Amino acid sequence: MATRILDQTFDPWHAFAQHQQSHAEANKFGATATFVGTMRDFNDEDTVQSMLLEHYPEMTARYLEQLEQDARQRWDLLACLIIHRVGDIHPNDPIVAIACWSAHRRAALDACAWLIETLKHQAPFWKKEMRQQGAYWVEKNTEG
Amino acid sequence: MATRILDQTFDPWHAFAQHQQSHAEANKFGATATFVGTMRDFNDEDTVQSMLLEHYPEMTARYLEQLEQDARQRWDLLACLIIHRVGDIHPNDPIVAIACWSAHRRAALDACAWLIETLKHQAPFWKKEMRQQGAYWVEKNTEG
Amino acid sequence: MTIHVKFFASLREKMGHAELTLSSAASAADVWAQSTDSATPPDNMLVAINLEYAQLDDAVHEGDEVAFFPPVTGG
Amino acid sequence: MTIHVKFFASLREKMGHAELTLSSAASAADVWAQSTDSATPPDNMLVAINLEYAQLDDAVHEGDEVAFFPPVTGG
Repeated sequence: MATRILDQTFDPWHAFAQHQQSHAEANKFGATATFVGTMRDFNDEDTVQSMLLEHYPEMTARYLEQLEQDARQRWDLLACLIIHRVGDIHPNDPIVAIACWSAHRRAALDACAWLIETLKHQAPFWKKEMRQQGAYWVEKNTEG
Repeated sequence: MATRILDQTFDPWHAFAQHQQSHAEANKFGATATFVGTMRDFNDEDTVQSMLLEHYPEMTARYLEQLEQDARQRWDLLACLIIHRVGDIHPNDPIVAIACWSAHRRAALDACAWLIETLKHQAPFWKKEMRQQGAYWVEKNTEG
Repeated sequence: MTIHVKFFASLREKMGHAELTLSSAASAADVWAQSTDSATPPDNMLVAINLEYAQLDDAVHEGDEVAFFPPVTGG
Repeated sequence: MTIHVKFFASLREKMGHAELTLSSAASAADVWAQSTDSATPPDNMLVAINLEYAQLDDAVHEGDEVAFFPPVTGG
């Protein structure tokens, strides 16, 4: 399983390149789709200085693996990578990075879009934003 | 406009990272969606040794710019990058790389999927595959 | 019988602690009631039993881990 | 009057040349007919006039660039 929960910032492009080299069967994959979610410095028109990402370690790890398994069952993927940050996060830091490798484009694109959508609604992560007006638990997902 | 036609191989992950640094308004983009199309060493169950990608330079350049403009009109993108190879291409070489940066995930994901689909059906590029059984002009797009 | 109870995020802060242990409970609702002095659970509260999403009226058994948390907001 | 004609990919190979010039033509169909000794155009052939997709019966004018090519297969 290629799922990682990191408490340090990371470079998603480097992670994709590395994973592709070591895991995607060379010469077999024709399509790669990726999604990176990055922390912005504003939300609801308020400035966000930093964010604390809490998780439920055992359940979260299990959920990310479950997501990868489900995606691989629904689509013909040659490789899949899911990385999610926890802990202290600052504007411009990547929060989540997902990549799907497949022979043809539809599988990679659809699996990647499904993974980020499903992760957002199911994986046990919670964001606490440190805003100008004080700390604020986000309790609703943006609809895209 | 951030569209490039290259006659040399390139590293899509490096290109995305670089473009993001210099073009995506830092702290404003929350989502990045990318697609990379890579040359495989087989097609129609025949081995493909290499490929020649022909284009119509003036029309192709104009078309890629048009695609970017159309995507920016349909979706709220903060940055967009389209790179396409021409010339001699070998298995494992990236052929096309597309990246879309936006505040929210839906715009980046939808624009990226639309761009690769529309590019495949409209941009003037032609693939000639050097197969074991001889040179072969691809005249049909795969349906994904 | 031992039931392990966990709270996360805003619920953890509201409770003032992340974990506690109960010596007996019939359902997740019962776990909640015992843990909170029968407070009304928030409308959008989520429940997990042994790391799987569950319902408040699901039964709990010896050694189970029962978690309560607000809607998830990762990604 | 000068019309610039271009062929790409398999059509270029079939024609044996990438470009030619005509001194007059009324439509893209006329350009095709003059360039190919009135060969039947392939069913799936695409036409561009001045770098924009066009139809065979579209008119052409002095200085226009008319291109013929097979279905595109980039990406």
